[in-house]
Amino acid sequence: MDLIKIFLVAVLVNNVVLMRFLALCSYIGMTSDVGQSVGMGFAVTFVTVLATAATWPIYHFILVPLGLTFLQILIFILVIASLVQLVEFYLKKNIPGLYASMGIYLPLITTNCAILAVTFENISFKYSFIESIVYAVGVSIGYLLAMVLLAGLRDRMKSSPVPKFLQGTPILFITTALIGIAFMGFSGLIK
Amino acid sequence: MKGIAKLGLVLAIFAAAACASLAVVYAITKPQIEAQDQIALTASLKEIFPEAVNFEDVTDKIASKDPNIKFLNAVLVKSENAPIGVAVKAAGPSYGGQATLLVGITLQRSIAGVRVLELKDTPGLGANANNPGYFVKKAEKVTFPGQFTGKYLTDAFAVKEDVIAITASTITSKSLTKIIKTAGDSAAEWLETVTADTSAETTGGK
Amino acid sequence: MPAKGMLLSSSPHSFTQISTPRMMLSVIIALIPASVYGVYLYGFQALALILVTVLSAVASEYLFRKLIKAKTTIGDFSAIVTGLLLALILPPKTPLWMGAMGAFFAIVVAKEFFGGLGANPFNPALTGRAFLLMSFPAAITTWTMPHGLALADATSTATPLALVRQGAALTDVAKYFGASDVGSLYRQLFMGYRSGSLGESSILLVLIGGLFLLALGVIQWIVPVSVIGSAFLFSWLLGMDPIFNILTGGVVFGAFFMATDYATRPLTPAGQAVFGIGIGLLTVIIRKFGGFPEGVTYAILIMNLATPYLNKMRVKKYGFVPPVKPAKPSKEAVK
Amino acid sequence: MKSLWKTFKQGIIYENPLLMLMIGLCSALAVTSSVSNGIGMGLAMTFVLLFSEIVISLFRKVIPNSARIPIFIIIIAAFTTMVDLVMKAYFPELSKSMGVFIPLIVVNCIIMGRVEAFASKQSFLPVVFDSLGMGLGYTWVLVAIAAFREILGNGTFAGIQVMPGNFQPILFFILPPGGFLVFGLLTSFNIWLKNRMAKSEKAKERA
Amino acid sequence: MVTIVLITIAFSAILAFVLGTALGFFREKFKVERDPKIDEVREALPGANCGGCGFPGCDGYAEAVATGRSPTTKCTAGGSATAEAVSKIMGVDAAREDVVSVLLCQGTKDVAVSKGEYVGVQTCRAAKLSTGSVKACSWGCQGFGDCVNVCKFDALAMGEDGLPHVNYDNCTGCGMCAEECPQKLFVMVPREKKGSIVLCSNRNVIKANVLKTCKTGCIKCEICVKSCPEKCITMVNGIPVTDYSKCTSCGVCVQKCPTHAYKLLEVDVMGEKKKVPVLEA
Amino acid sequence: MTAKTFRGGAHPPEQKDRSSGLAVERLRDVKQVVIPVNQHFGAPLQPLVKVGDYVKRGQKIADADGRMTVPVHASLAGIVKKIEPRTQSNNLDGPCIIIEAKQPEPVDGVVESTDDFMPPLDPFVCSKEEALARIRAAGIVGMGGAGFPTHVKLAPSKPISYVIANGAECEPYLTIDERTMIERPEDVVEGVAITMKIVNAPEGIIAVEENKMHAIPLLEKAIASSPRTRAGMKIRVQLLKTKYPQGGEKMLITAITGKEVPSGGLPMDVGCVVQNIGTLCAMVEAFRDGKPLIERGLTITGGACTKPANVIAPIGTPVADIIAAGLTAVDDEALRRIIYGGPMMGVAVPNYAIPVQKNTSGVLFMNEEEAVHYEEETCIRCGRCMRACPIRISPALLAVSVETGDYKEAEKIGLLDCIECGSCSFVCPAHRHLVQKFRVGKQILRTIKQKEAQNAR
Repeated sequence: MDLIKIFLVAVLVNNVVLMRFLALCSYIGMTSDVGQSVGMGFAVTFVTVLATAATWPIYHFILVPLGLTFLQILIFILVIASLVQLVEFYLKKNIPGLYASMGIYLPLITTNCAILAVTFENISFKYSFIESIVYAVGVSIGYLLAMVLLAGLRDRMKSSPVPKFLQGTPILFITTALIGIAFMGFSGLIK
Repeated sequence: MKGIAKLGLVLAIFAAAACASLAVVYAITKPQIEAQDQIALTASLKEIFPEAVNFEDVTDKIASKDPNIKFLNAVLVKSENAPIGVAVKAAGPSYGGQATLLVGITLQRSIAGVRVLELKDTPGLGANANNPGYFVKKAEKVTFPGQFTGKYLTDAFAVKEDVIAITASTITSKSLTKIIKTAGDSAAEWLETVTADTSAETTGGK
Repeated sequence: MPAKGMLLSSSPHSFTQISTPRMMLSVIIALIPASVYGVYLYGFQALALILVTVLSAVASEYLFRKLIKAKTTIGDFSAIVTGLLLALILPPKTPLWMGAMGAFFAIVVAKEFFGGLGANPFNPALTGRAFLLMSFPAAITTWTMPHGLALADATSTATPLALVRQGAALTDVAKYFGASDVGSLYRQLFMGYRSGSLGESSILLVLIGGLFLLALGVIQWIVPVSVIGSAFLFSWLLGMDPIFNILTGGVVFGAFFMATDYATRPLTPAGQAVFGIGIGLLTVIIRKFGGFPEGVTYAILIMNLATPYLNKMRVKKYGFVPPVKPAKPSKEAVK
Repeated sequence: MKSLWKTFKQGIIYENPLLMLMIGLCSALAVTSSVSNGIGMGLAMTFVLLFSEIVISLFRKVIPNSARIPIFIIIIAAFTTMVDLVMKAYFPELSKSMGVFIPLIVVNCIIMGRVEAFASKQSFLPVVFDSLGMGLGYTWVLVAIAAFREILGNGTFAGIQVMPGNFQPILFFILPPGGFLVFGLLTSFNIWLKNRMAKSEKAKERA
Repeated sequence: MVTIVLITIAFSAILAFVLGTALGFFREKFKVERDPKIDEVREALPGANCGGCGFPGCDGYAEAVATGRSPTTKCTAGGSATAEAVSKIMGVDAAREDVVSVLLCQGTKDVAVSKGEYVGVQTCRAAKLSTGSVKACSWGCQGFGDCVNVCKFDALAMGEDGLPHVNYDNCTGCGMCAEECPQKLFVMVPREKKGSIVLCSNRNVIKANVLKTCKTGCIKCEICVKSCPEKCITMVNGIPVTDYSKCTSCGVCVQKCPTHAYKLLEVDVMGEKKKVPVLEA
Repeated sequence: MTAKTFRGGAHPPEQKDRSSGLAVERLRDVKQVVIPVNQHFGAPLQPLVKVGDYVKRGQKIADADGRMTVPVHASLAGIVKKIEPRTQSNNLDGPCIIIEAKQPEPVDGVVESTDDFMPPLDPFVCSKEEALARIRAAGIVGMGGAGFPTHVKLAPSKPISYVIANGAECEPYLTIDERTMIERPEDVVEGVAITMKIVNAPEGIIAVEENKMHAIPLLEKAIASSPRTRAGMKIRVQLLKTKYPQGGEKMLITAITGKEVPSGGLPMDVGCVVQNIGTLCAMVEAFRDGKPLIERGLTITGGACTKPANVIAPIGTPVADIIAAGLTAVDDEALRRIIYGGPMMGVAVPNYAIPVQKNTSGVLFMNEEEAVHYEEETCIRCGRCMRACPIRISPALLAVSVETGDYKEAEKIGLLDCIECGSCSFVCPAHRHLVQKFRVGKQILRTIKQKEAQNAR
């Protein structure tokens, strides 16, 4: 039950993009096309889970025993960056089909603050390994959801006569504000 | 292959240098960071028990009866050397997630004071519990946690009857009251066991 | 031969008499019974609220369009509809300036920023209400008992749904509103004596308005029926009183006047059905597990988000032929 | 000197990271629900930016090109950690309210962008001015957004009541959606500003 | 304190060495051949991978620039410096002939008779499809500015006279307007070309009807053909065509043309012609 | 009899009472005709005559090889004056043969007949090939709309179970088919019978809308008395609800048989052949009298038409000449828009000198009030178009994809299936030019597809 709760809170109540302002760059940049947003969303999900699976043991089995917890930021970012690189190299060489559909999003993910944030929070929320993985999945599904919703609305807005001074990025933020208002409906859903 | 090794070496040098300087900063700030929680807790405790001087950690001795409410910390508060009350840092579910309260109980089983340490409820509604400018009794300027001060645990704790609720936030009011009541009851129960053997010192009160 | 140039148009050369303003006007007419009854229940404060929201909605649209040097569109009456709808879903005692602010938000942010009528992805009136609910949670959840035209001070009270949420049994709610038993509570809720939003008191009058729009063909049946039906079904499945749940919290009002909002509901029949079912389900979920006693507002706003995707659930076109997967040409054929 | 001053001004106005380049948004939105958070974040950011740029500029000739990105990350992460530690030690309240966003400075596009585009190519002095300009440019916009949101949404400025007592704070503005809306309007302002600047530049060219 | 520093140094050095080596190793091992220009552009980009350009990361953008799918100025993180650097890399291959677009119609509102009052979708294509031509001349400019809308370089604007006007400073000769124009009225002319040109495209076989539809239409009188001292004008497909290898820009045809359909490219078309007020978009 | 119908559609005001009571009049003594060379759907023709040639009435003056061609005949005896491009009723310039009436000089005191008709042919006796050859030789095309060659339509590659006579005449204003059914019910029945014979169909159905109820008894009487039905042919009248576009081929088939013509297919794919009333009568004349399609009936009406009329005029007659002959009259002052065809699918033209063609079923002279044109407003997404569209292609969504240039999506939604009936534009409360957008979109989509096909090669 707790796992479901962690998941739902991460997806709906504390949505990573809408309520926590994380991963905005790619959220704004990668939603001009529905397919693209889905691809990015799944790529992020994949890497987030991988990163969580890598950083959680590193923290608990290496950094804590050595008393090096203060190196957390440095180690985590290095691990994630290398991880992404390795995954990219691997996909490029061995599964070119998957690389063509997902690989192009990988470089963007290194600096996707949502992933780093998840790995930090797994530590600071004192989640167990399983909880951490669930949380990672929840956050990235929340990200995917926000991406897909904005992509749908953007698709629709292509034919709207948006006032000139709001065209482009401004209207995307305003749309996000309104999506956020709708998502406020989920607040208090999980107690 | 040589190039690769060189790459790793340069990286290692930079990493070592960076981390070394980090380690220095860490060593300097470590005591301060570790003391931080204690400092904050002591400050709150002193607000509730102004005459408090010494604190004795009794966290392991007081257990919560409600599985949803967890006691993070409990201290026996003493003036110079005589106990004057118990403070419990209790966390329980509220409207927007975990709420953490510090509840002080006097030896007379009355509430010495309540501080809201952490509350994630709706701003403007539930969050008013932690708003020093929000008064449940406007005339007397009594805040929501403020109204508990002086209340005996034997008194009724029914929200909307005995406890004034925050406007349109019955859930927050109820959950906070429940945390206070649970913490108070547990503390009082523990006090019974303690006072049994230290009664000579403590029952001399008012 | 005539001297002047002829009009050269593309076919068709004939158009219906039904225009956008006419359709909006019929919505306004459909809302009149509920509004008048609201004023009857809550007095001049209610009338003032309606006037303020309508006027500020119209003014906001007019001024914004002036500002961006676009064509004035207040002639299509849609701003009036938005203002009126907003007033009808607010508590009767809402401070007037809040009503004005909500109308401004509804028109400018939720509608005009996206290009005006038809382009808004979210229901403007509901967005306005959600904005107010977020900004002034206490004021927008302060309800009054109906007190008629008397100028007497209104007494604060809870809505039936809020009572149930606080753990009251239906019989207690009935007692609270002076009904003898649950059955007469239903009747009372249907006829319209209870605390609640300005315009949703009388289910009967809301229904009359809704049926009027259905009869005129301004709205279609799929959305309202699926909203009410699924709210009924899911509240029953979740162990709540289904009749009570559809009679309270603006389910009927939302189903007929909010969920049917053209710009924000899906266009295709299948999409509309899913949309309506989604609204009913979310309403019940928010009521049962969520942070808001009524839930309809957010349920509709959330389903608005799905509209672009629900629009992909198109009807099969006339003479639809399922695409035949091209058989892999055999090697001989290639030769 | 003049060019240094120009470098400094670039960051504050013409290439302001938030207003003009639109990067580093996440933290900008997340911490601007109060002015004190805004100032704290701005200063933390400026600190990291300044020292990362200085260090990288000093070592730019030693850093092999192929390993530059990991090395940059290490240096930035080190300074971020320092800020994090110092904050935790001496400003625990601020540190708590900004939560995960202090560590996230490490992935802020502004720093990586400046380090790569500027610090790795320039010498000490310009780098100092650039980082200060960028940092201050970031900070002032942050404080401006925060002030707007805090005053409207809470009636206070840096925790001090500034609106009259009977002012009803519009909570919307300190909630996440309000942040998005304010930022949307800000970006709209940014586009307007850019257009104006482009126009005046054109006019200059003609003259 | 010393212990913690030593542990840290040891740990981080080992970790970084391992990571660095692994990275270098894998980079070598998984190397994929590709256009060196992509790498060049990629090198010039900041590598922030912020996605601000709308492409998936710096690599994605570099590839787009290198393959010509994107302008060189999209990188926001790097600012103007990066844009310049990228442009420099990409700018070297502008070896293609410099042409500009010329509109072969002078049928302004005043001189060309309209067929009737057209209502409907305000695009040239739609108007042509519904009415044949909104002007009495079937070959003339429809005047709804499809070409203006399609121009990416801000080189076209509708004049108040009802015709699009080319801003030759901005025109890159990309040919989008020529592609879009349903009447096929644009031709690509080398920017430096000199000589005379007929600014009319009508192929009306009934000469008498030309003037009824447009005062500046070519009436096929062939005075130009006869008067040209170089004998460089011939009628092709009902319209006079100048042979530029012979034309000396003497301007005789321009003077003789009774309907002023003949113009000199260097003077009347690309020179400082009378400015027509441009309609606000 | 229950009235059948299809799903969707619209109810434009009928406006038929202006001319529905007026008997068909024949235009005589035409001075000049302007005969467009290409009046059919298919490959272009070549003129067979030269300027100065004398032609007889009914003489073939243009033809070409190929299946999808139909010859054109002189509708007047006289001299070929000119062959030059003139504006046709589709607003495009096309080659026209202009013939000036001239009585031939009497040779030896005898005036030769000016008619050049074919010998009669009994369709029930001759072979199918002969019959089809006669139909082509007579220049018969579908007279309701696009001008599809009838001999092609009557040579289906699939078995036919129904021949449907399209008496729906769903376009507002037009009454010529109604008048024909009232005045010549026998010819209509005979035409159905001939079609049935040629395509070997077991059943013939004459479809009539409810607003033309009064024609039904006449038709039924004609059916009862027809020698063909007495010989065992099964022909009946089917009542249809008055709704636009009931007369659309696909809608008519769906209303009567309940089947849907597959997307991209033809009526024969569901075993149907649909024939226009005028076409049926022309076929009857072609067999009985050997007369090619040189004249047709049309309705001239509209608010600016002071004397509405149902007229039979030679093909190529400028409408101005019908007015000059006094059969009809138009108020030039009030005239604001001229439409060749009906108001839903006809073409607005700049003047009424344009000649009557084989597919001109009417000419409308609209006054200011009728020619009202609305500014296009933004789509309010009311969905009325979605319900009106008889082929259910979601016009509101289609318009978005066309406007944003997403032709892939547009094709998926069904852009190429659009029959351009105009129902969506008619019902749109925001007066969006939907059909026009789709028409332009179709053109662009076809170009794109062509390019793709070329690239694929």
